Amino acid sequence: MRSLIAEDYVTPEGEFVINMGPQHPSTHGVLHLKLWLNGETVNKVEPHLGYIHRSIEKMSENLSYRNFIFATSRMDYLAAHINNEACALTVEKGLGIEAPPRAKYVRTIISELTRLSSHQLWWGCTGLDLGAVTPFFYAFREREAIMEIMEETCGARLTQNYMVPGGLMVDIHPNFQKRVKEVLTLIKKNFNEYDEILTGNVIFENRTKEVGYLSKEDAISYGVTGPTARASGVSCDIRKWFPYSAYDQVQFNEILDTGGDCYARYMVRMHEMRESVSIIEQLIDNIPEGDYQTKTKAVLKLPKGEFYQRVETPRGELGVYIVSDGAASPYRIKYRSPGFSNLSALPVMAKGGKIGDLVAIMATIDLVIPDIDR
Amino acid sequence: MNIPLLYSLSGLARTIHIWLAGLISNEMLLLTTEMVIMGISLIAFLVLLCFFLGYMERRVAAFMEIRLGPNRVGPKGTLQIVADTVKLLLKEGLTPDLSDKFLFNLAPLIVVITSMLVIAPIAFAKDFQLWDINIGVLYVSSVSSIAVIGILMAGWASNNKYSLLGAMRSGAQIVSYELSVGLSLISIVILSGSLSLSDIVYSQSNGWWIFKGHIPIIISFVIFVVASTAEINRAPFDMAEADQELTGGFNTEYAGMKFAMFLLSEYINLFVVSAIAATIFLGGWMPFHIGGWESFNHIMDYIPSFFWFMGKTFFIIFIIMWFRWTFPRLRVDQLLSLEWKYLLPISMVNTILITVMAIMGWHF
Amino acid sequence: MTHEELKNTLTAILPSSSFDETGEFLTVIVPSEDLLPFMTELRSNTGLDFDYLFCLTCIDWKDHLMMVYHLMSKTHKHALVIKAKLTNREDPQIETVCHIWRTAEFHEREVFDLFGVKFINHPDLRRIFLDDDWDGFPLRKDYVDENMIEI
Amino acid sequence: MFLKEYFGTIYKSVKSLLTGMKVTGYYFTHQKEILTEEYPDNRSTLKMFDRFRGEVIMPHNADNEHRCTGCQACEIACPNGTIKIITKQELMPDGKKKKRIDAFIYHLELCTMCNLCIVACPSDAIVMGQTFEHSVYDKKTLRKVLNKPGSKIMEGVE
Repeated sequence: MRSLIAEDYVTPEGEFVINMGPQHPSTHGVLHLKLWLNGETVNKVEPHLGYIHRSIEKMSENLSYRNFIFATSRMDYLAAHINNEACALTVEKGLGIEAPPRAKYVRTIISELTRLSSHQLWWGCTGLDLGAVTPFFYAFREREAIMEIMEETCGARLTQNYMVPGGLMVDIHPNFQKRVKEVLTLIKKNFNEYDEILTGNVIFENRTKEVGYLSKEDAISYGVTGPTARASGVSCDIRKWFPYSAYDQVQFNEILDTGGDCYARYMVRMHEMRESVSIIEQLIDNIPEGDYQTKTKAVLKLPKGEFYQRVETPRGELGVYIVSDGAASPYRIKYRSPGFSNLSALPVMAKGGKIGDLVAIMATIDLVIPDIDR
Repeated sequence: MNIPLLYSLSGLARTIHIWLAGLISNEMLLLTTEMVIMGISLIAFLVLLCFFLGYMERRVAAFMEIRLGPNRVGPKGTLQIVADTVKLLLKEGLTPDLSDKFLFNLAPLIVVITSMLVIAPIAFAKDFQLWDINIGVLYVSSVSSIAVIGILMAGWASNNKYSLLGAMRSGAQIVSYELSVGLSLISIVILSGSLSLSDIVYSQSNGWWIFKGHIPIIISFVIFVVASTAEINRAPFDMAEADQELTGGFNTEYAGMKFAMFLLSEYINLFVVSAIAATIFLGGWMPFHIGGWESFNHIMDYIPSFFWFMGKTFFIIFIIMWFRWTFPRLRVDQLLSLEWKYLLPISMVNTILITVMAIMGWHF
Repeated sequence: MTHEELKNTLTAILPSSSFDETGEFLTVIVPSEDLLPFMTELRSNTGLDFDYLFCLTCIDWKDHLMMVYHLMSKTHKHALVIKAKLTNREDPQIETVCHIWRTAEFHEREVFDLFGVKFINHPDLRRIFLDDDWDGFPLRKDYVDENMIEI
Repeated sequence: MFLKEYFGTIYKSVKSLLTGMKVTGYYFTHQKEILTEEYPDNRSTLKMFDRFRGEVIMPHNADNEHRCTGCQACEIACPNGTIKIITKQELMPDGKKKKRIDAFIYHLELCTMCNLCIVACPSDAIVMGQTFEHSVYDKKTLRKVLNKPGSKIMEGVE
């Protein structure tokens, strides 16, 4: 029998090497991080990806422009609708058509509902990662109500696939407006609870303040987007910069924070939830009557060229880059997923922190592994 | 001292002793037999208690998390924990390759045995105590610190880096929180003038220390509850396990019955610290009396002392569970700074205050 | 900057570049050997200040590979697409840009993994998604896998 | 000054912790807020939303007739190859031969419930069913033939 020897545990430099994941409770799936530790302090982090790589880009090269959208629900599965919308918008850009106003409004409302539900799940998981189990269940109470709206209108809870190039797949359900208003009331009532149980808690503040600092320059250089970048003071909200769907019709603020630490990222998302509620409130009573879908040809063919569309998912900027050679399926399709770039900044944020900090950082970047691996 | 008349279990104990003495004439043999009986009944009691605590924890957690909790196995889910035990018994007890097999198997035993040993000087009811040792407080605080050896052993022997980290954390944690626990215990020793737990209980016959000792005792009670939560490795101080960071810490590699041992010791520890807190701060088995209300006090006396003791203990257990299901976990350095920067200085000043109070006779 | 102004500035920097204005963004096609100095200039020139590389990918046009860089300036709010043609399909090589934009490190590893483009001076050029012993580069059009099934 | 800050920190910390405990304590004492659905027990009252996408089904009327013409639009629309339609030539009473479906094979194990086949169907022959309890012991049983044995196409559907 081989006995325990020091070399199994430490590098010649005296660093303790451990593999966090791919099966680890706080890596949110199958992320694998290799850590070089000095005691509890993290000296170096190296992400290893690909455990859930399904090659959606290659698959889409063989699917028609109507069909490839469904697969994107499986990328960022917490914001499936927004992924679908991004693809539909890109194809519409290529075809030179626009969705009717009704479809645009409904798309925006459902996008914001998706953002709310995604942020709620993130809130619960952040609590869970930091050791507080109970917030997770409170978050799921509201999320469940949103999921029911999705189920009633789109037909599925998570992988909606409600978008088609040119509009919506079917019209909204007659109960849609009533239910959305009910959910908004519920959510607004329970925001206080979120603050009481987690935001103000001294342990939570200590765990997140001045932890995982990301400077503005690093955020831009690493291509970090979404709430993670906005917490570092980078203005990058695609909804403001390049409005799509009905975002040019509504008043909302881009939430910016200059803290750059986990607490700032947390607060940005908490405020974003309130902004989402206000966006939905502005739109829900004004959904225009009319068609929900623009008539398109049976077989869609994009003209030769390149089309790029970006949307703001709960995690950041999702870019869909379609290269068409004029055939009925994309010649090359590239998803610029927000999680992939956000993850690349993890080593900078985690350096010098403790293992517990690494968990807090991963929670506040809001990683979704299938979104990173695609 | 005016000792209230209470229902007591001591009569039962005496009856058994007399009956056994009639059967066995050899004194040595009699003592051994009685010890074996005591041991078995204690273990049986503790296992049943752990079943109940496990069920209670699940239900408390579930209600706080707006869900139902176990309600399938047995009436209201009470047999769920039995089902879990059966599952753990049937599981294969894995021993990882390249681990130190002797220490790996020894560690759960050490952890469980030490936590059971601490039970000895606790008075469950009036005059009902396994061992009325005259240095009870000292015994409790010294024996309970042996458990850290078991945890370090488990972490090191597992040949797992997560386990090792967890064990190291646990070592630092228990060693430092021992100080605050000790100081809080000492504050009562100063007031009651005795190290024996039964004497401490009797010293509260005219009022519990938490009421008699003004604010300093309330502070030391709070510090005791917080520090002992840390000492028994429960959330929010469960650094040694830390699911989300260390995937289970020192017990990552344990499965089946060996894991169940750790679970058992966790619940016994929970019971023990709550029982000690109840004994020294809340009057142990002493009923609740209000000066002047004679008829009220008389009614209180009719409640058996065992229930008083258990009621107080479970009150503290509930509070510790409440902590666990509300708070996030501290980080390892914050855990130590909480102890060294806040709890320890406060308890030191507090001890001085209490000493002055005891000398001047300012307490009731 | 408008497309015209950008064009004038860029022609001054690199006369050998050619332009394509059919798409949404202004596209510059540069020779692959001139890429690094050109990119460095784009980042450091205060009038251009392209500080945000939001997409980096590659396209397999069967006879050649085409590197595509999507750049944006956070200060001036203009965007630009840079393309570099790699004619050698057997051993495509190009200078890395990951010391200019750190995000390129992961994206270039992805391109290396799926297209086999070698980035010179990349600090850590390994496969990112696939196993280290994977054969071939799956996003190339001529990639064949014996495990692929037709449905 | 230092002491003031020190005790201020303690006061704020304890207060924030008690606020948190208040929330959990509220739910502990208000058990009517419990949301748990006891799933297998409430099966009889459980109603899925009418748009819920559980599986593809082919409705048949009382005379065992369906609306599928075998045009294969759904087969083309499906991104996963979930649907396979086997057709046959049937002799009509007027002597002409017409294409009819022999078997409409549906692989539930491949289906992602994306609804594209339903949208593509020109004659509304298939719809989404509300069943969601699909677990089986043998994967082969998920391969289903949707047209019932001996079924015919409805009159007037082309």
